[in-house]
Amino acid sequence: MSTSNQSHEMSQHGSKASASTSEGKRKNQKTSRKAVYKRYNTLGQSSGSPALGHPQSGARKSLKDMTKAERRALQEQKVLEKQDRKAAGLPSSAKKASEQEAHRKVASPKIGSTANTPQSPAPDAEKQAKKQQKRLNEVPWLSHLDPPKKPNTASNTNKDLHPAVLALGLRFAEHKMVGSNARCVAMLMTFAKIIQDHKPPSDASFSRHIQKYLDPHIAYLLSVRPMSLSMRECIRWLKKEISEIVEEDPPLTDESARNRLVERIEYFIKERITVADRLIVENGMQKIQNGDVILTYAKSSVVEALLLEAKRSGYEFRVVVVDSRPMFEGKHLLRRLVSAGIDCTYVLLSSIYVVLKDVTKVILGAHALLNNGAVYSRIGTAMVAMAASDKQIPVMVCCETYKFVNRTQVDSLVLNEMGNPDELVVKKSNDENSSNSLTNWRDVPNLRLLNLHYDVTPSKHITLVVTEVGLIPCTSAPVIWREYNEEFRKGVQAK
Amino acid sequence: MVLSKALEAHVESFISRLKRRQIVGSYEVAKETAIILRQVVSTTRWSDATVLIQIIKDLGRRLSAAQPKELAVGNIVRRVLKIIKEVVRGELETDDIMNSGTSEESDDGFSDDDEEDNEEDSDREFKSILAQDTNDNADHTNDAIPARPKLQTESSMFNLLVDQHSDNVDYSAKSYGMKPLIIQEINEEIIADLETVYKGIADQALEHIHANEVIMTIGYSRTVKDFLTKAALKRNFQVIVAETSPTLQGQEMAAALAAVGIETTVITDSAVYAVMSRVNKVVIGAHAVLANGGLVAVTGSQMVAAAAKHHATPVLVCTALYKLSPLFPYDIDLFNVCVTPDQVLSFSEGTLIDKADVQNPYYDFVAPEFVNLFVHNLGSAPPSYVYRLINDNYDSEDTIL
Amino acid sequence: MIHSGADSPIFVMATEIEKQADSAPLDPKLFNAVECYHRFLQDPDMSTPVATFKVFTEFIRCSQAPTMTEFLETLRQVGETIQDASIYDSNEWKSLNNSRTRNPHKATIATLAGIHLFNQFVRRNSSDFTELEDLKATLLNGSARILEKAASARERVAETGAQFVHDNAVILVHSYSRTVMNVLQYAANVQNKRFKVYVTEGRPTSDGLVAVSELQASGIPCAAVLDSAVGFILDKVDMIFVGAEGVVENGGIINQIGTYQIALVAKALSKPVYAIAESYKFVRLYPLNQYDLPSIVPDIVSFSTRRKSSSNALDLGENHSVDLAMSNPSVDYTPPQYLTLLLTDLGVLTPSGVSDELIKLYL
Amino acid sequence: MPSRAKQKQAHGDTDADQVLQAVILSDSFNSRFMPLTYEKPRCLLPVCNVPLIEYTIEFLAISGAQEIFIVATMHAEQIKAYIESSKWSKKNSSSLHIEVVHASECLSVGDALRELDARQLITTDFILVGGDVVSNMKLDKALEAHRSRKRSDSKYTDKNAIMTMVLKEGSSYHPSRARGEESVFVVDPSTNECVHYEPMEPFPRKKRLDINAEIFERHAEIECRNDLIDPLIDICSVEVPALFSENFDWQHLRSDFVRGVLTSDILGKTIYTYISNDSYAARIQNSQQYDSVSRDILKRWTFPIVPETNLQESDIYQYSRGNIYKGTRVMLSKSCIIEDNVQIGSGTVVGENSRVTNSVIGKNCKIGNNVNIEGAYLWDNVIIEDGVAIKRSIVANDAVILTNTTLDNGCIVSFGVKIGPSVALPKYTRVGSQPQPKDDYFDDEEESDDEEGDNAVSDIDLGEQGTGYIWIDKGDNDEDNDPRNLKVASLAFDLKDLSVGKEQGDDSDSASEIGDLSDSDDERDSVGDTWHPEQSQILAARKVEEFKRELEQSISRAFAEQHTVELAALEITGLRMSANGSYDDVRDVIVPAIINQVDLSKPMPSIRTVLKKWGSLIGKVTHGKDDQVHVLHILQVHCADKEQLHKLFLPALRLLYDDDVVEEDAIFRWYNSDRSKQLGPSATALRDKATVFIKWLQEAEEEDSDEDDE
Repeated sequence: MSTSNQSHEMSQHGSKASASTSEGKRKNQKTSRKAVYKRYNTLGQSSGSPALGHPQSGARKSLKDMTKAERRALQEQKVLEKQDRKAAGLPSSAKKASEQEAHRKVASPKIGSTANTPQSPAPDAEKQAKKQQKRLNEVPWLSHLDPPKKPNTASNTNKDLHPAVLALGLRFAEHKMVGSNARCVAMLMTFAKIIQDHKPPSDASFSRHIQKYLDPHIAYLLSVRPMSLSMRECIRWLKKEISEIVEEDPPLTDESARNRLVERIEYFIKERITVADRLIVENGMQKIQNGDVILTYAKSSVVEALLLEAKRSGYEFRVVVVDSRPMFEGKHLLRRLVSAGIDCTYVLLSSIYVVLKDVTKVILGAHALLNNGAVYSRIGTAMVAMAASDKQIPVMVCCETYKFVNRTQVDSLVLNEMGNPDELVVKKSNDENSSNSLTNWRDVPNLRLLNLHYDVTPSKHITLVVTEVGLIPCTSAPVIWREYNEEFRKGVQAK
Repeated sequence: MVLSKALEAHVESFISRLKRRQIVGSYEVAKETAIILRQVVSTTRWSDATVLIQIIKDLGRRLSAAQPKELAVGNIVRRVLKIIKEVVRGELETDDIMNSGTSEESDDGFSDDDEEDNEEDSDREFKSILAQDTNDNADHTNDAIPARPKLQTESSMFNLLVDQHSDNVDYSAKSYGMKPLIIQEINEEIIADLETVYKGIADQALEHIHANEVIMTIGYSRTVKDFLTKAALKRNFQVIVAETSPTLQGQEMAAALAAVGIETTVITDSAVYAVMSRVNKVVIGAHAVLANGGLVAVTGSQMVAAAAKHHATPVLVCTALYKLSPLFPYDIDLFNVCVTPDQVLSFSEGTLIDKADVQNPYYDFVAPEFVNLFVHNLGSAPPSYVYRLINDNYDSEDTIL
Repeated sequence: MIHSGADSPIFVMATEIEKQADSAPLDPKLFNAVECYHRFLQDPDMSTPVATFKVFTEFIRCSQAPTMTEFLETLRQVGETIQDASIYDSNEWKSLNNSRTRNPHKATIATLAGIHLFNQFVRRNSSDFTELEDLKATLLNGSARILEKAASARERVAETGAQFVHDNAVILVHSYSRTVMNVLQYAANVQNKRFKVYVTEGRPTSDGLVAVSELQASGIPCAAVLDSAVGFILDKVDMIFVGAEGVVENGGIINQIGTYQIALVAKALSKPVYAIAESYKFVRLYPLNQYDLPSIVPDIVSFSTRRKSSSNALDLGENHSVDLAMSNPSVDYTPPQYLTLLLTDLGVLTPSGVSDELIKLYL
Repeated sequence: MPSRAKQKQAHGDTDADQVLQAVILSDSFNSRFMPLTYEKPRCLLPVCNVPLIEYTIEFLAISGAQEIFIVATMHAEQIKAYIESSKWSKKNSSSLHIEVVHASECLSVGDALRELDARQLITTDFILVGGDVVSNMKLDKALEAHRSRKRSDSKYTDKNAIMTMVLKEGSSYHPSRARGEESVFVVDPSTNECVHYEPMEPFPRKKRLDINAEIFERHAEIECRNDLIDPLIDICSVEVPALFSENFDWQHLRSDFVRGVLTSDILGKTIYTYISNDSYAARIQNSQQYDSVSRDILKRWTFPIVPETNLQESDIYQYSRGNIYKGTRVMLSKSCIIEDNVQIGSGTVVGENSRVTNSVIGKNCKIGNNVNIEGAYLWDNVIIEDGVAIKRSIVANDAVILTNTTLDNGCIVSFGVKIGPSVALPKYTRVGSQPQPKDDYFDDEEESDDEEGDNAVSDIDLGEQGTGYIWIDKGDNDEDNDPRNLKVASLAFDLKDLSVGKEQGDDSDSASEIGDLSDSDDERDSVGDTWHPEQSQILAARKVEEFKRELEQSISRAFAEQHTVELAALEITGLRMSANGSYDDVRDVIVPAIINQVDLSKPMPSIRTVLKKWGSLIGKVTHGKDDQVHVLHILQVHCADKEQLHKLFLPALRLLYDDDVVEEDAIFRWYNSDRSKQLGPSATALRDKATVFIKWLQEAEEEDSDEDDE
């Protein structure tokens, strides 16, 4: 009954309401808390981030503003609720409310529709559904990965989240925003915004409260799409920063603390990403010569920048863009390169060995650099690197140091992200080439579709890593991770 | 042209279908080639073997010129040539000439209508042949190899020393019993072989697949499909299929396998390396196998084979003997064919395709060192032994048609 | 050049016959195999095994041996003498300084091949003859036929090999090899293909430089590289052509010193290595390693701490390089796994195919 | 029958009962390829060293055509000769029968089809293509769709469907689209019925697309598609040629036939589209397309129809990396550079240090040293001497380019011409071997007077050894009277060169147009939304104007060509419907027109004859009294304003009365109408003249009214 007496003590200090409370909504808060719990457990497993004790925050914020009467009503409510949750699912009212939520909160019509889909009435039911699916057509030896997520906008957990995060979450979920850099920056900016807007409850100081406040947001982001390793690094960094603020003595005023955090974030983005990219381009340029035939795979913002810069500074070279279904990210890269007047060849991954013949260099992007020197990147990267190294073609990986993570992995299956399997099915109905052979694959008992997002390239396939701190062998990743992160933090404090 | 009008017509249509790639897949091609050649033997008039050989060589040149990448054509032609020579050398026991002979006569009757009739009526006589040696068919094919004498024609080196001019037996000797015999040989050695190809390979499945294996394959190959299907009857195992973009044959394959109840997982080509760590055998088909043990296969095969090598996963290649070609990969690109890039990058991307150069090679060359074993319809062999099989099947003189 | 190579043997044969006609029939003891052997080798296009063969025919023609056994015995002797001669040469040519024109007779192995071949040839036929004269007769016209084939062999090798030269190829060639030259010239002049060639210098004889000049003469863009620069250049190279003194049982080759390490580097960089040889260079040897070759093992394997070498280590003059050459082997052995294919007049063979041929030949 | 046809198409093989017929219109009926087409028909011009028509025939063969008629106009004998020598006629085996139809007097597609109709060659549905189609498409699906509409059992039965246009999905500014001849198809996506067709010349830029409102009533949804490549492959029903003969003034397949059928409600026929998105289809109408299609072939978009397929059995091409195709016995010097997308015909020699990229070189060409050939098309037996530079040009057979000559973008050098040494041809120069005929036999009346702008180039020096004559490109015989459309369509055209000698107004807007011409493919919507009610007023006004103009033209044509009244009437109705103009407008035009026919030297007889014939035409367009009055007013006004017509008024009035075109009381009403009095002095004078006649009429009336009384 911890929650209940909690609600007592917290409600002593009634602070200004964030949103109008209604009977329906108060019910939702319970379910929300439940949801948050669940999330945290999953999070706890998947990434070791210590996330217990936070769930109350959901409740706390929502229960701030209650009169005693309401509180009494609430407690009765709770009892009832416990019972019928034992019985089955959720009270329908909650669901209805949740849908209203969805409509009111989120502008985009698409979301409205997803909200109405039976898939996501409420966390519990959803989990059921997922289990079902798993049993049917999930790949057994990948059952440890959580299946492709649907933006669960309907679940009423969202109501007390900052709208910016919701918007961001949706962009992630629908792969509107891809590429680890883009996602990281976006996430940090959003957090910055949250921090700016956050008003701590009168009892807690900002610096003590902010972290608790952020956690459900992070949880939400995790819930819509698994975070890339680099994002987790960022969050880890952010938490460290926050804890430092707390330790600050004499304690900072809310204002200064807030500003300091925001500054730090901006500084981080600038130093570790934007400036870093510029440096990487500079460093990479050393390795580009006239007459090169450079092969690249999928699309990496840094690599793109590098190639464009090389063209701008007048190098004569050809680019081979290798691409793969279902994402066809390379097509976008190709478009940019071509319009920049670079002479390009475009092939699919399957025919890489044919084009490899006259390639002189391979330049790849990375999502993260693991501590064992392996590169965690877009699925297919490993293949390209392997093919190139087989043919003794140097393989360069462009990677900012903030993507160096303290984690090791020897195969691509332990940690990965599952995409929506239906992406593999060709939609085009009017062309006859076998496309329809999979259209209703879910009905075929023995047939499974697997759409992984990342793979791990062993260090043996990689010649060097281009970072903002220079060209390094990928085996010295741990050094960078330890040294540079330290030094950066120092740098920040010095500033 | 020495060919009869009807036959000429048949040849023409075959050639144009080859050129337009309306007939693809080495099996179909091989079979039709064999049938055409048999007709040549039966319908054209030739006084002695030299003439016949010349005719067949010329025709062979025409056919393989029509679609140089379809090596099966040349292979069948070489097989036929070899058979003729053997027959002439009288190395083949002359049994039941009569019945097959007569059946051929009837064939001549039909031979002036298009190949449907022909196929079915040839089918009819395969039936008869298979009927007459169903029981010994398997071992007949098995001992076919040792049965065939080799030492005669292989090496000019050898002829240096033996005093008889074995390589120029005068084929010009008038020989009347030959025609039906040759035809019968073609039926048994080649066409019947073709009939039994898939079975022959599938039968060995259990020797290569153990229980609970995870097998990866790529592309759609009927040979591989039958192979796995057969194995699935006795053992249960999973198959992982790379979807093989852009043709997506892999998806077809997956659907087919799942249909016969094999646990099948479709992955993107890009996931091959990532998933390979789970795989403990790779089984792929081939479009053609070259004399050095390298093979021409659907695009992506090399990628799979290489990934397998890095994971020390054995690679099996299921291929019928008629896909063995005595040619060598003089140039890797030589046997590849680039089809329309439309599937890679849609033509409607007007402004883009105008500037960028889009490639869509249809085949891939897999070097011999990536292959562990060839499973062919008469057994299995390591790449280093392929040249031997080739010497058994073809006469080294005919390597260049 | 191909053509001269083609018909020269026959031509020489003719002259020989005339010579024999007027000169009085020699006693086998008197017959100077070595002299004869060297005489044949004067012709630069004459390949060693062929020469050996000719010597034999020569001998048969003028052999006085009364009985079959004696005849065969003398044949064997001749074989041995020739072999000794070749071995003697192969040591002796090194001691001559490099300024002198290249000496093509280092080919102990090749000679060996020739001798083997002929003995085999005799053995095959000797059994089914009782009359010595008939045997001689058959042997003579038999060997005549063999010589013809041998003559055309190089041309056919050229054709087979040229198939592998594709447009814009960059080819590395080790030192000088007549067969390789033929292949390249055939590809360039007959098939007018366009390709570039790197030639290794080929210390100590520097035959490579000769090769370069010959290729440039026939309009093929080419450049010489140091033997020690192979690793450096190989990245730019598409394929590697090497000749062979002898092709051994397991499909490996014995060839001018340096071939082995080139093959090793090529393997490391996964570049194809094609060995080009006429079929009569196949020899029934099975070397286990470098030190298992019939040519005498030079003293390089035994380390000498003679004060002399250390004392005048500084003046690296003519004689120094000479005795360096002296103390070094002239050939090395390249195991089959480093060879991609062998291009011969029998067509293209995989290394494993070679033993087939040899087995068929000698069993 | 249809079901069998279906199987047949499915198996693509041939059973005898229903042959698939195809018609190739070998002639382009325009002068795009002048001066080349002056000596060789377009369909025999080599594309990637293969005569264009081979591609077309191959395409038809792939689609299972068994009987092909080639309608040849220009150079018919050459075409005939070629076909007879080609593999198609040689092949005793081939199931393909080709017949060359010699139709020398045709001036347009319309004529050709009329000719075809006259000969009654077409017995079934047939494929209609130009002699310049390159495609690897297999038409069976389209054919099936077409046939199924005729079938009653199928889903979209439409007995009135007479044509299926096969179109290829592209994008608005797709290189393979015919620049300057793009067109918008308005399609009902559910049935693929084409409900409207609109040609879209880039100049003057169409800002708007007018769609008849009732279309929206008939179709739930329609798509306006400006992204379609139109290879002019049509599957036509038997009646199509007949339709052409009925509407003798239809010239063009699209702008006349398709528009005509779609707009006329009396024909009541429908046209469908088949939009393919996987296979390749394009046609070579102009040099710009010649360039793009050739490139597509080299880049293998047309696979399996690529050079090494050797459409002509004679040649053997070898494909190698970088899309380089080499024929047999090609001698490349050791030092020359052959870069991407190059085809070299057999027996050609390339000298030292020469560079060839993105080009096609014919058989037995001699190319000297230090030559730079870039994006050029050299045909057979061309001789290029040392140091020549050729950029994106066409050089025809046996031409000789002497040392150090340069050809800039878009030059066309005709057969056997000699140029140089050391001259530089400016962009878009055309050199013919014969002098350009003063009046091009293509030119019809309204042809190219506005061309002077680009004749500036005509004094180009061809070098002292140069032979040949500069041609200046005349416009087309079709009515796109903005020459810029032709320029856009020329080889290697880049928009910067557009403002050649045009008046400022155009330059200014062309500048803007260039802007959005070069911008990419979001044209569709801007064309899509079409309904601007606020503008419709002006719109209407303008339309009436041009409607009247067209009417005049057609009438005069009718007079000139002595059409029957019925035909003229039909035509007029057609026009009226298409422009939904009113009868008043019609009368406004034709009455004066008819009067003008009278030759004034001997007015009395001639006016009689004229009105005998044409009076009835007026009759056909006047229904009811008011109209008759209106006629009289027109007559009055018209006769009034030229005084030599004055004397014609009365007779005309009389005759019209006799022909019952106008009745008494109409005349009375006219006479009494105050309008007739206020039309100016001369008009009133005429009215007075008429008084006598009126009197007479009234009396007559009274008489028979009396009789009635009894």
